[in-house]
Amino acid sequence: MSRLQINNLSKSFGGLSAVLNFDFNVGKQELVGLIGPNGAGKTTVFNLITGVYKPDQGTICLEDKDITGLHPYDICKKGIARTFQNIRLFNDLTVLDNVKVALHTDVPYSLTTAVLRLPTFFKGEEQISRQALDYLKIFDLDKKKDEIASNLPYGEQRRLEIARALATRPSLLILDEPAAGMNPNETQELMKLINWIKEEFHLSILLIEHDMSLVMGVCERIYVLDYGQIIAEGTPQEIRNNKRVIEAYLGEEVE
Amino acid sequence: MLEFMQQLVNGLSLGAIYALIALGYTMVYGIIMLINFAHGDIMMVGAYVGFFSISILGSNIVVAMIFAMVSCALLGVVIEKVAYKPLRNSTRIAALITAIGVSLFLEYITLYFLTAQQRVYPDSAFPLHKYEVLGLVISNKDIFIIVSAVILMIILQYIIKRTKTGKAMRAVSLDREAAMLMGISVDRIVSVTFAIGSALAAAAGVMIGLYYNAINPLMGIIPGLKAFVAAVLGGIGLIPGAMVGGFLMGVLETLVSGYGSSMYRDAVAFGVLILILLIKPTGLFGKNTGEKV
Amino acid sequence: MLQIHEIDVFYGAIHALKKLSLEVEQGSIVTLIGANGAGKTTTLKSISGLLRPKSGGIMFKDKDITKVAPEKIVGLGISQVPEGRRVFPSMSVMENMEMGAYLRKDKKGIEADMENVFTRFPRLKERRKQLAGTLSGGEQQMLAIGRALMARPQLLLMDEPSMGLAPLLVKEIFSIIKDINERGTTILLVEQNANMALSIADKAYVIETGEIVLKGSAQELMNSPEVKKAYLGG
Amino acid sequence: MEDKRRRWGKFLLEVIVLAALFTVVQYLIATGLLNRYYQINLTLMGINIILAVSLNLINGFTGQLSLGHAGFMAIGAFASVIMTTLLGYPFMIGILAGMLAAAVAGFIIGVPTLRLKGDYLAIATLGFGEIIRVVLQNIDYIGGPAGISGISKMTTWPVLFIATVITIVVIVNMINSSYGRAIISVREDEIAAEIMGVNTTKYKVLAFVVGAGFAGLAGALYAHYFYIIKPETFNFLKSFDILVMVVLGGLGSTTGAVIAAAFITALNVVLQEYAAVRMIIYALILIIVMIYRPQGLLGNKELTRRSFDKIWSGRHVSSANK
Amino acid sequence: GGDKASDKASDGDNKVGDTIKVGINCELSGAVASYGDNARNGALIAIEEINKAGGVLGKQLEPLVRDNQSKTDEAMNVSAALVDEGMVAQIGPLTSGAVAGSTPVMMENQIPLIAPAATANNVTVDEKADKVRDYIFRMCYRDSDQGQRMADFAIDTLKVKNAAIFGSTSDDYAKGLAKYFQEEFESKGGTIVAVEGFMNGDKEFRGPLTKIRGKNPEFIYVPGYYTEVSVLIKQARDLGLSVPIGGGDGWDSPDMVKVAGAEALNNTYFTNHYSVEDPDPAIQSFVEAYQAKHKKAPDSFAALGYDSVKLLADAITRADSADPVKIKEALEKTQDFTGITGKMSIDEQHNPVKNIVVIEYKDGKLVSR
Ligand SMILES: Nc1ncnc2c1ncn2[C@@H]1O[C@H](COP(=O)(O)OP(=O)(O)OP(=O)(O)O)[C@@H](O)[C@H]1O
Ligand SMILES: Nc1ncnc2c1ncn2[C@@H]1O[C@H](COP(=O)(O)OP(=O)(O)OP(=O)(O)O)[C@@H](O)[C@H]1O
Ligand SMILES: [Mg+2]
Ligand SMILES: [Mg+2]
Repeated sequence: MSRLQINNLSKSFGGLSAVLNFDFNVGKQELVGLIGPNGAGKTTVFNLITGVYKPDQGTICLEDKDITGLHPYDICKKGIARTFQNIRLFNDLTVLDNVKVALHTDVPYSLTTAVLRLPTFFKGEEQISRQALDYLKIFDLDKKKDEIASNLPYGEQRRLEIARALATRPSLLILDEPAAGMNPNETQELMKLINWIKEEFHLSILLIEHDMSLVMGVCERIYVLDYGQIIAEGTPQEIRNNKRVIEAYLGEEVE
Repeated sequence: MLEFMQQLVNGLSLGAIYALIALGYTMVYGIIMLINFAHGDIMMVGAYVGFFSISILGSNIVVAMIFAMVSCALLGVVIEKVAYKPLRNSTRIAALITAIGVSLFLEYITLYFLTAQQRVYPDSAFPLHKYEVLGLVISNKDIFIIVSAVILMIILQYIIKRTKTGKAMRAVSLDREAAMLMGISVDRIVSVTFAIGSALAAAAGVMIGLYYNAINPLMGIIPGLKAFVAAVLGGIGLIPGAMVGGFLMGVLETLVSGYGSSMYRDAVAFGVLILILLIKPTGLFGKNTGEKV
Repeated sequence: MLQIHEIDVFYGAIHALKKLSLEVEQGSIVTLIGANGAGKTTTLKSISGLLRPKSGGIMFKDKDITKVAPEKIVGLGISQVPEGRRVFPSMSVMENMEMGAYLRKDKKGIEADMENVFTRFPRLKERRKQLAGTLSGGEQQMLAIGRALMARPQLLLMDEPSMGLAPLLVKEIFSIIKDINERGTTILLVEQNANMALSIADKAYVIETGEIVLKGSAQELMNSPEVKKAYLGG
Repeated sequence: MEDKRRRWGKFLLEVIVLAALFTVVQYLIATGLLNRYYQINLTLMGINIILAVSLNLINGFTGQLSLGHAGFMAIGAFASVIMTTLLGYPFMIGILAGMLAAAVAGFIIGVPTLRLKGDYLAIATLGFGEIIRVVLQNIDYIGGPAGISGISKMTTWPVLFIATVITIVVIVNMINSSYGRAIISVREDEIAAEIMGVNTTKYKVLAFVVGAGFAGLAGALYAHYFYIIKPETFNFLKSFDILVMVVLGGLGSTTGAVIAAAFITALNVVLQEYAAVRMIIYALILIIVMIYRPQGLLGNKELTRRSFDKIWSGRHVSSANK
Repeated sequence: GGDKASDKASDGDNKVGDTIKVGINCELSGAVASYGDNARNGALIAIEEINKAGGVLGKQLEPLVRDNQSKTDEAMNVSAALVDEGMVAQIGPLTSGAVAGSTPVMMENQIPLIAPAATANNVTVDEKADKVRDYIFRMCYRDSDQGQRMADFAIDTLKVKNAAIFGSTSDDYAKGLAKYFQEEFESKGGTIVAVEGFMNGDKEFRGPLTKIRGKNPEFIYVPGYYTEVSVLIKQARDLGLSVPIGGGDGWDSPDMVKVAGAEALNNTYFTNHYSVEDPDPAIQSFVEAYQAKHKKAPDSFAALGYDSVKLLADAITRADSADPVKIKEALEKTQDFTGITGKMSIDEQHNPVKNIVVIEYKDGKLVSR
């Protein structure tokens, strides 16, 4: 049984088909890459999966349950979390509060309790803080917990975004160009981290990336998208040697 | 039917006034994203300048109009430099509050020096001629004001869409820093924007003076508000939008008071506007591009 | 052609550039590499006049431009491809390019240059009526480069032009950079992708927390063990 | 354990400070040291604080630009007066009816309009505010444009004080909870908030309803102090007045809203003697404050005991250095 | 206001200083700033005249001018401040709502208030308790007086049988006039064919006018102020509505002719106290003084503001004391006081009993009917 199953998904903007008859699946605890030229429709696929856009046709199922057309917050509660190609943190909030917002999916106290400041509230808040801090620790951000998010350097903002996504306790994590703007060293760190959280949280991960060292290094399976359609699918090895992929995307073989 | 046609004519000439104010409003609004609440008050100043040049200097209406437009263009530029420029990098709402401050300042400084009394435009400045066409009453003033609104809209639309300065205005509105990197002088473009916007307001002010004869220091508040609504209704920053929004408001108000109850005029007018927004959340002409995520 | 002499730049209390000096010779490609937040973008913004150094000076073709307004600097022949593309989202591709040529008056030359850009980026030609905001990341990057070229700059500042681009395009962009340079435009290139950057550059600077820590020919730096370790993933 | 003790300590301190404030003012009123004029302005101050703090919840914390707050105040005022003056129920019922009516209105208006963004929302709320006013003006039962007069004065200092404290406490407690963080995340980035599982519509409506309810409370208190209410009092200019307080204090700062509301009320007192130039001075002050403090007096920070300590210790150090 | 502290110290005992302080609580900003502005001008001219003639009881009148921003709550606030500063009586506010706001403070402190232009019937009488408000007086007619008078005039003199009403709905004055006009008109057998309304500040009336035109009324009653009415009449005539039009004292202003034009005003009538063109020397000297100072002829607000002060001075003289309670008693006893707005007595409900004249515009001139 696969975790995410997409059938015949299409989306067009005006006359332009951004995604066309797209079939796709991600297995349990599988790490899948989605690559393709700029404008191929990768981010659009992510937007469709997370409910930011509504598809024109097709179905999206998570654990065999149809989630097509649900609101983003419902999809989140069903277990999909994501990061964005252009970082979207809650800029004026502290690092810690960014993660706490994500923990809102499961608040241990009611609004009335909060307003009346009953003991449950304090207990609940402590629990939320503890959990949030745990996520920050994974990404080595716990020392910066009181920092305002927008003041973090770029790389740390990317990490915080992943931490925040993880805090919604997803079963499928999708990352849109997580290594963008990172240098090779940072990228390698990130690879280790991705592998580690996948194991630690029993996650399925789906990622878009243009940095081939990362894609080839961590993905078990790769889909290649061009003009909204899948032109290839396979292991990194297969993709690397696929003629069409080289032509449309890689340019030449990647060593 | 005749009555309906007459109501339509009435509505269009009222709408033309809203449209005229809304044009300048939406221009400043679209380009620096400032809700310039003082726009209606600049219109008021324009009306007074026109009044004084007609009644004291004895100038004819063309001269008065030009005089008012030039002085308000200057006033607009000065206001921008003094009150809005320091806030260019602040939040929009801070600028909004400053605009409220400027609006109050213009109203009450005028009130202080010229008193709350209304002034009356001499009727001789633009004598009225009525025409009866198939039982419809229409005056030269109606025609004048409707035609001016349309012509000004076409000119403005041309400036913004086709000329280099116009495109620079849009660039500044979209990304100020990137615009600087194109070699665009943001200060100059904003000044030009304010000058044009304020000159349009002044033109509207003089026309209102000619049309309704009486002007007073607080005359800008309500038309200013309605023009703002018209501008948003048409789609923020869109010249044709402001124009259509203005006409729509005018016709709507007239029809409501003509066929419904005049007491509920503003309520029904606002109600219809809200309804339109709920159906088209970015205004009549606004494209719902959404945000690319 | 460009000399930066000991500039200090602040964001409020944050000291972003500390007595930074840098030099770009006419006709060369100079690259500035460094980690996130090192101050690369800050350097480019200071050159373009978007930020004002507290002390120190910037000379362009023997003219002091430290206090010159940004739009005047463009007029002197410095263009920038800004970080994060910064295209004008609700203007069409064509209009964006026209804005690039804002200060130019030669209609013919502008048209010719626009054709040039379109031959380089056929994708942009395809989408020349589309609003820039709806372009994909890569398409926007192409547009940002094309737009900067429309000013026919003598010195082109590029801030991470390869960010977010497909490998094929990254290669293409670097070859375009080389090409542009060969046709006489001097280039100051800021990059994360140090490998690529060093491979086409003549000279390179390494910046760390607002200070230049290493400089030399691109070849030297490529072989330097520190650089290898820190920036080349080796 | 440690934490718990600190919490109780803080709570106790707050209670003591508030009780002291209450008693001192009560004493001043009882002995007549605070004459009618100052009492009126004290009342206005309390009402303005409630208005500013509640609007700040919508505009400052949720980031939804609402320009119709006076409309909710009007509903609260009229609903409460209908209960007390026209139907003869006690004041408490009037207050509750006012709050409830305003909150329900907030819900009815909020659900459709909060889908709109930015200036479009601003216009829609402005429109609703005006619709409320016009409708009230056309209901003969409540006196039409003349409104209702002869309302007995029931807003006493204790009532005002308790209402103000409750407003602040409820909103502050709400904001400093997971629900508040969800509300703030809507302001920060709506799309990201949705992706993180926050039902943004729900929280926008929640903030709107709570904000409207407290505006209704302010309206009820107002009506039962100023003897007469007319729909015209609650026009869009009144909404702007409240907005000015919120922005002046700093969007998203409750203490800022409180300080700004108090400041503006006091400013009005000071300027009253200069009838001719009062509005000019007021306008200039607005412009100047915004130019020099565009983020508002407090930005989005709160003035807390800790920040007092900071200021205090800062002074301490500098004076020691001398 | 210089030495407030000393005033406050002597709160309560209405000490007699070297001046007699008169509070002027007017709408100087906000929606109806022009009303307050005019009334204040009129009041200040009266004070100047009185002071020049030696004051009252040998003391100068000291005006304390305050702005109530056209708001009911500010009106109360201003009154409280003025009480604090030791006023012995208050002139203003102008609108009934603002007077109602100010009333409780005046009643509590037992200081008389003379409202120059607050016309609502319940301003001086608490209708629910059926009690006269002791300290509240007015200078103007009640709504009922004027509305009824014009209805009588329309039916008896103009001999019309049906009428339309098109009045301001944003103030109680015009609404009141309309209400009493309709009651009287219908009770005398007339029919009201249309009731429309406008807002103060409106400049566009053709929608409802076109509608009214369709109903073919023989008379249109337009209660409201000249700021709107002048434009309204002009538009009515432009649309070809040539029937007689009537209104109340809010029409009284030289701007009527300037805005509407003499021709449009022909066949229009309004109820008023006096006429600026009345040759009475008292009226003419006031008109001259006003004209000299403000470069325009006074309107009814100015005249009523002026008379309010004069009546107050008269009452203080009669009471032989500046004690507010004594002033109030003297005001109650006013008999045949001659002001420029007519000869009047104060009735037991604190309303002035004075003549109402109907004035007709004839080629831009005012003619009493
Ligand atoms: N909201 C939108 N309106 C119109 N067109 C859109 C919209 N969103 C995306 N597109 C178009 O759809 C196509 C696919 O865009 P998408 O962002 O999915 O590309 P991508 O594969 O993520 O590219 P990149 O790698 O450059 O980020 C592009 O041509 C883009 O212009
Ligand atoms: N607007 C700003 N306000 C405050 N600090 C800033 C601002 N912009 C940049 N900084 C800080 O200045 C330093 C240098 O930033 P800069 O953007 O120049 O780095 P960079 O080398 O371009 O990094 P990147 O590779 O992430 O683009 C960083 O520490 C950054 O946090
Ligand atoms: Mg993408
Ligand atoms: Mg950078």
